[in-house]
Amino acid sequence: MNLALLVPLLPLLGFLITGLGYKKLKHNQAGIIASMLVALSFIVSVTLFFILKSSGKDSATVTLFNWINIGSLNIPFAFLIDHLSLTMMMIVTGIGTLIHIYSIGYMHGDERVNSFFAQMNLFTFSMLLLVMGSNYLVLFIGWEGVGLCSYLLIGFWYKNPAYNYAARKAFIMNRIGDLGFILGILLLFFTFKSVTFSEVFQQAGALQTGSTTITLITLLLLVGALGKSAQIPLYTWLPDAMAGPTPVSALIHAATMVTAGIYMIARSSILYNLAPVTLEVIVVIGLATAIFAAIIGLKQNDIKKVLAYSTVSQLGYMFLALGLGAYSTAVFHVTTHAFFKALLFLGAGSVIHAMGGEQDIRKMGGLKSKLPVTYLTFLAATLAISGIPPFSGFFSKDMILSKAFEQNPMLYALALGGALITCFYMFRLLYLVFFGENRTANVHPHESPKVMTVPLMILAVLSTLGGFLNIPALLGGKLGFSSYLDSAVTSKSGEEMNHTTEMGLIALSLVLLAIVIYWAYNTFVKKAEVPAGDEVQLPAFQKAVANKFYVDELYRAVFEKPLASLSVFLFKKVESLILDPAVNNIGRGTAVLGALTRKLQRGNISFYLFAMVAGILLFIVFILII
Amino acid sequence: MSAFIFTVVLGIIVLYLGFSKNKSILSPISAGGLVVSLVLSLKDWGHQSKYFHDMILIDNFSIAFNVSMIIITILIFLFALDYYETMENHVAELYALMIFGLTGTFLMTSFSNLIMLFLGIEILSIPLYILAGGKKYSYRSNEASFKYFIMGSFATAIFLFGIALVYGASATFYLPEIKTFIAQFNGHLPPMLLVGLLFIVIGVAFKIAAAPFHFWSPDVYEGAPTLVTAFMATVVKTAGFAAFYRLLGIGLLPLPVQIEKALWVMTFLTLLIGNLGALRQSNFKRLLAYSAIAHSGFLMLAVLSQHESSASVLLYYTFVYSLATIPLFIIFILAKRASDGLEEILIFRGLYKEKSWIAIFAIINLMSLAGIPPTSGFMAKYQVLFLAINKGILLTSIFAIVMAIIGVYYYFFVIREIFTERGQTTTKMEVTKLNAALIIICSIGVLATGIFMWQIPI
Amino acid sequence: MVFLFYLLSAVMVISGLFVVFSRSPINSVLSLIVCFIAMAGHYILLNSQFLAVVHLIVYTGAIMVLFLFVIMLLNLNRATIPQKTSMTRVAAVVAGGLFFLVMVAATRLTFEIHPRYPFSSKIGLVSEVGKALFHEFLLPFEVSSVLFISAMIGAMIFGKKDKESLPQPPPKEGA
Amino acid sequence: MKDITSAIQIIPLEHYILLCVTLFSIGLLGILFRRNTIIILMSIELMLNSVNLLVAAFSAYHSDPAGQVFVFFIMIVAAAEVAVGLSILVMMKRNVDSVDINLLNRLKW
Amino acid sequence: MILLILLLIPFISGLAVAFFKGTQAARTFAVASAILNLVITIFVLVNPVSEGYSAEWIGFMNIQFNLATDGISLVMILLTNLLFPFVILAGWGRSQRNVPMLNSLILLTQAALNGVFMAQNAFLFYVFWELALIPVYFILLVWGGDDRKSITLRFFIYTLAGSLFLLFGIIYLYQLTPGSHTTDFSAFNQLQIPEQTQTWLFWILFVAFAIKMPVFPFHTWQPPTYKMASTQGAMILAGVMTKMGIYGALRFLFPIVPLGVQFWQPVVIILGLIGVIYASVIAFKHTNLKTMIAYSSMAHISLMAAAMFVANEYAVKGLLFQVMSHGITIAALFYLACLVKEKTGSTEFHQLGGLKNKAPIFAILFLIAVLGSIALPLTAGFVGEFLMIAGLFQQSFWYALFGGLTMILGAIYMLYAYQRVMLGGQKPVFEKVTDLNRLDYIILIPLLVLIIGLGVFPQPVFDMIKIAGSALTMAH
Repeated sequence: MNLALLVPLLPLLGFLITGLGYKKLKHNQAGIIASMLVALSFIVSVTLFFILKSSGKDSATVTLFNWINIGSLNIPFAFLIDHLSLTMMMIVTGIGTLIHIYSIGYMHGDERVNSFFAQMNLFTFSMLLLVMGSNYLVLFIGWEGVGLCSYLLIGFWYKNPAYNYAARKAFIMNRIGDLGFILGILLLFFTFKSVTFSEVFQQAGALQTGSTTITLITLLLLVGALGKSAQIPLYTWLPDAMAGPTPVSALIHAATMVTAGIYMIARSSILYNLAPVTLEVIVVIGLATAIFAAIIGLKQNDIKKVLAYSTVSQLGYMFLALGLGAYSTAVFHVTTHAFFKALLFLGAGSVIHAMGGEQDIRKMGGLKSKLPVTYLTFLAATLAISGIPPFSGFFSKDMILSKAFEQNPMLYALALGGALITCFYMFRLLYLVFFGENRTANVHPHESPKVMTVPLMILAVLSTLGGFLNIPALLGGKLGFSSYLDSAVTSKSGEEMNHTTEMGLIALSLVLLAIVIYWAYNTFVKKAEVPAGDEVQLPAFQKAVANKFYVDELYRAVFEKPLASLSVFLFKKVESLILDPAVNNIGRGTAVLGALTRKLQRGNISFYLFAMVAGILLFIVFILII
Repeated sequence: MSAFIFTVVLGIIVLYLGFSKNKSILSPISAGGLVVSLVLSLKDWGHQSKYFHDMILIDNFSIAFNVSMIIITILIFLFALDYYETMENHVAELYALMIFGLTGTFLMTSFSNLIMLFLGIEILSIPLYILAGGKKYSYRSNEASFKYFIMGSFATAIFLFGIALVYGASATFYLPEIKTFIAQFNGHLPPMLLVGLLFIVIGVAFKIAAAPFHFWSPDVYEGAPTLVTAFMATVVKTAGFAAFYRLLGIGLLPLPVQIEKALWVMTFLTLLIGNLGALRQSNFKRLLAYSAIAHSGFLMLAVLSQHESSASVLLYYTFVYSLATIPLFIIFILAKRASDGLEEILIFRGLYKEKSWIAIFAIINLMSLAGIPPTSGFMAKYQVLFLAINKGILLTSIFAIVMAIIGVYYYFFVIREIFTERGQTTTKMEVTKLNAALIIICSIGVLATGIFMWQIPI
Repeated sequence: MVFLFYLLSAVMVISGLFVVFSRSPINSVLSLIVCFIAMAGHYILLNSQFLAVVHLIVYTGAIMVLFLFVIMLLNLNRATIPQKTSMTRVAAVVAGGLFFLVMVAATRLTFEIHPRYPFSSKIGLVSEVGKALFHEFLLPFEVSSVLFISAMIGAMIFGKKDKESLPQPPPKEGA
Repeated sequence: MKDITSAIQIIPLEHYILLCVTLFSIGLLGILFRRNTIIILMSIELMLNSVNLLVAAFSAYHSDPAGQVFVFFIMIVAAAEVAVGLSILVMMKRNVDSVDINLLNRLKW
Repeated sequence: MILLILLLIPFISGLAVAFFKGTQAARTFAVASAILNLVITIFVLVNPVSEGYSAEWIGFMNIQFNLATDGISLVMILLTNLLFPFVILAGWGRSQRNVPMLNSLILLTQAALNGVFMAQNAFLFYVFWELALIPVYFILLVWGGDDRKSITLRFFIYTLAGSLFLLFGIIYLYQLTPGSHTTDFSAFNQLQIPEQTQTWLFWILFVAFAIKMPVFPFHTWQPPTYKMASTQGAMILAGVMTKMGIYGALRFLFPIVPLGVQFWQPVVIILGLIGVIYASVIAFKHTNLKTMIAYSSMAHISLMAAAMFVANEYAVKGLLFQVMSHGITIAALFYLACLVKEKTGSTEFHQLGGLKNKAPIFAILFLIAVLGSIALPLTAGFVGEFLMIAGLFQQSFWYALFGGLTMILGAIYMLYAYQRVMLGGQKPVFEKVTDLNRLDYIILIPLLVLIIGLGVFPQPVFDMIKIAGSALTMAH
């Protein structure tokens, strides 16, 4: 099992090699080394999967050393290998490998390509720490580590201040979540006297369901997850994070890092099961995010922004699943989402690459013929995300929807609405980019090199077939994926729906989806409508949507501005007008007194004598009175 | 006693040496003679002897203070060699006057009769009036002398009035008898006696420049020749406190509560005025004058604590204070010469750059005055505060501490000037070997007495 | 006798006031001499012949003459020194008056002073004082010689005109 | 002579004290009141003498010769002081050609 | 005895170095001495000495010269002796006035600091406490930046004011001790002071430490002083001298006036937390790198102050760990700020930007230090801060929440600083900027390695603290 150590160490090694040797490495060396190491890591992960399977155990812990050991606070630097972490490891390393390889092509020619791969490797390392940690603290190390890498990679092109701003925003919003997370960990620790998963979960049963403590713990942990997984209200960083290179968006902001929150909640499923209030909160937040982000996605014109909002929205679905207690379903959606969203981003990258850096979909069009591979893979991913069978998205999303229906048909309706919107904006994207005429004259798009297209193809295959990992009973499957996770994740068992209802629901959604797709086709291909330019006045609602409901502006007005003015106020008023002068004025006042005292010494003997006589008089009176 | 007699004789010898044309022998002979006095004083150590019908009582207290003052005077005399070099007339007389003044201080440390106190003060004061006016044709020296004289006489009158009243009540000038006389009232002293005591205390307070009887001191310090100022700041102050403590110690302890309270007020005012007055001072001599007032406040605190070791603390404090003050005056004179006779603090500008070692010694001494460890000034303040706090005088101690903070400001203001760059240096500062040696000896003394603090039980 | 006491007292007070208030220094000196003579009378009343004599010699004979000399030598009589401002003068009178009142209040004999020794009319006589002086008070007597030497030196230093140093112009104001 | 010697027994001590306080106050008033230095010196003399008288009175009252001796010393000191004081005054007159006390105000602050 | 050596090496070599003539010789000697001291310190850590050093000092006041160490002092001494070689190195190759004197003062500071942390006697402690201040004052006064005169004077008076109250407290305690009075801490610790007295005595003692740390609202001397200070001065001030306050508070308050601590605990914790937020928020809008670092330091120290007064095991261990980590981080940051100043001539943000273009390694090291400062996991800062917040949490959720805000706020301004200094396009004026040289590596790499190393392997430090946490257990 000690093989597990290799999984994070290999990317770390890659980070060190590419990082320290960044001046020496030439051409694609860094990329190749980085990709190879991640690939190795993937191979090790797979090996581990089989080893664990053959050993017959559900989990194994690998302890590296004792990190902190004070009093009852005992935090080993240890890894937990179980079904959940293995799944995540394979996703991270697997998708990671593909994206690394893709990046060799994508980043080719960038002057800081070595840095890029170093940071990517560092990210992979951190992400692996996150998913492998055997306790909350190690998880937190990875959690913050990925935040750092995200920060670094979003601001990879550091010369652009806007990118740097986006990077900082991402980091800080994550930190807000992290504060909640760490407080949650602390409350957890002081409740259970441990932060190690196995020990915590063992003792969790002793707590009463719905007790304040557990609710508080889960809520605090949830705050962390909201930040990391870009949920309302902490989602605004993710669209901005698209400032980073596209592979970064694919790896970090679609496939892996943003799903850390889901992973964490799934990991803590035992705790969450004890806190129904929290679960309800999660449902509300997840659903709201899913719909809200999807609506915003409708009006975005930047190819990556559309995908970003779709990511937020999909994350919302995962949260919905979590809130419904269907943790393994959520993880399943994480997996399929990793496939198709990575694919979408990489495809978008390919498009951007082909368009010479252009990201505005209004300036694209007609790329179907010029970028056939990209088109086909992108199409596969679009179908997947829209939930068209038999693409992977269908399976995962349908499971979420049916869970929602079990809970409350109203939820189902809303979730389905969100899915329809998703379908609409994805097809809008697809049509605008690949169909119609090329709307920019002087660009000659060409298909990307093999090093980029091969990962696309692999991912396309995964997106298409990934759903079969978890075939529902309805279709005669055994829910392989979910049951695999059962040993690590305790999903709430709801009432089984009867197959007829389920069938009906699927049929309903499929019909609706078909209508939506047709509508999109009608609008963007037949009528060849192109979204209006930025200068055109839109109707109020559309304008609001196009401006992302002014959430950024709202945050700026509610948080940034007041903080800034508070800062100015504290400095200009409190520090400079009260505290500093308070001290200075004591000094100045003393100085004035000193000057006055000096003035007493007038140089005139008569005055001195007067003063002495006065002194004597006063002293006589003084001693006679007392 | 033999020391006293010898010193008087020494003064007369020095006076006659003035007929010799060779002025440079004056300083060595005076200093050498004082060394003999020193030895003679120490000879009596450990014995308590009364002389002339209990007029004076020579005990360890007086010997310790005498020795301390003799040492300081020797240092001043050694400095005088350089200081009086350019002066042609009356040099011998000035030395003699200082020696006579010193004999006055001996009386002030050893009196046990108010007459001796009175005479001691006068024997000290009259030479000082003259010394202060030593620069005959300097208006400022004149003024200093005259102010000192008028106010000193006035204070003498008050002092005498006090003695008269006390005498009237108790029919004696002999302090132990006065003490018994006071004791019989059980704390309910009649007003006449109280006022008499108050006047006596005021007379002494004038000498130690306690507010509000301090007015003479800044002006006189400034106007008097620097050497005399040094003498006043060190020996006279020491003598004043010795007399003060002796007066209280053998005459008045335990203090009548009214007098004690009056002294508290005085202490308070002295600390306040001394420190505040120094705060915005630009003339270095005046600064030291105010600083002397401020230190008086601290010393009064020690006196008022009425602790068994108050005397030792006073001795230590006055000695190390003197030790730190003398090199500062020397450096001041050197700097003054290098800047056309200016007396402002800013003459120290560029000292660090020009003569770093001198600057460092100046800083050590300033730190001692400010009371910063490991200099002896700190140890002295520490002991004083200990006495005060031990007595339970908490608020006044805190007040003293606040004042000490202000004190730190103005001493460090000087230090700051030392490090300030000077525009252009006009004259090079010249340091004779003897002066350098004096500065070094005193500074090392300041450090050594600080690090190896001692206390002579007296 | 009592009459004499009050007469002398009245003379002293009045001449004392003259000293303070008369415009011409000469008049002041003369008033002071009168005052001192009256004081000598008091000493006699107090049976202190020795003091009376010494007082007359020292004060009236020496000190006051010295004053007169100085005044005449320096032509001080004609030098017009302006009076202090009326404010200051009022303040001075108030301060003096207050001091007087306070002292009167303070020195009231609120307790009985017991004479230390049985009454003797001899203590003021030269022999008695002499005995005390050369017996009990020998040391102060000798020591006061130091005082005189100092004073002499002082007078000499200040009085003598030195050849080397010409009078310097007074330093500038505020220097 | 007998009358004279008994004066102290007839006249209450308070009256002496009162007289001396009066004289002392007059001297003090003079110091504060006048600008002429020489008169200030005289006032100081007056003050010293009032003390003398007081001590003499007490001395007589107590029949203690020590007081007489003390008066004697005060006289000595007064004489010495006057000598010094007048010489300073002469020097001052020489330097500034005035004995106005208010001219002595160069040293201040 | 070995403890005495720790004190004497810097002291004697400090005196000796003042007489050196050559610049380089003085520096080499000073560094050699500092490194020797570091080696001895490590030796002491490896072979803990049980017995201290004791000698008669001032007999009549019953004051001994006694040195000893426990877990708390070991941390402090290690930090001191660890940082000083770097402090001295930070002067290498730079044109400075009167180098022998400067190095002499630095070494004397080191000696005094060692003394402060080893003294077992309050009087001795106080003497060293003041002694440490004086050389620093001169370092700032002579080698400081603009406007140094008034700022240093203010700094000096301010800190001294606090110290004098401490002196008052020491004397007060001294005369409370039974028999022939003594100022030994052991005697102080056994005093049973009435609660009423403790409540006021607490502040008398605490003010000195509060100013030194500084705790809100006693901090106003700090930002201008740090800004003006020379690099070496700032490294000493921020790296070690602030820790004196913490050490002093641990040494004095908890064992001697436990009831006072108990009484004022919430007040000080809240002051600390106010300090955290206040300093952080103010740092947002600061446009000068050094001032921003100063405020960040204050924010951290404030958190440490709050944690100290929570005084449970996590908080105190975290505090002591943070002492190490903050010392190292802030020293590195100030050195980096000095480099920025050297390379560009300014530390004002509006004149900076885009240094990464020309000096990428510089930017990376800067970033690592920044990350250490904002307590990223696997840097030393995280361990300390996590434990302190844990400690705060044990007391109250709200304490932890407000204390934890430093995580967010710190990230906001430190990353802003990083962005303004390093990121952005190439500015034409910085065309000539070069990357780090060898000296910079020698100084920065060990410090940064320590930042990360302690973050990954913090346990040795905790073990060191464990040797004798007795002083604290006494308080509870």
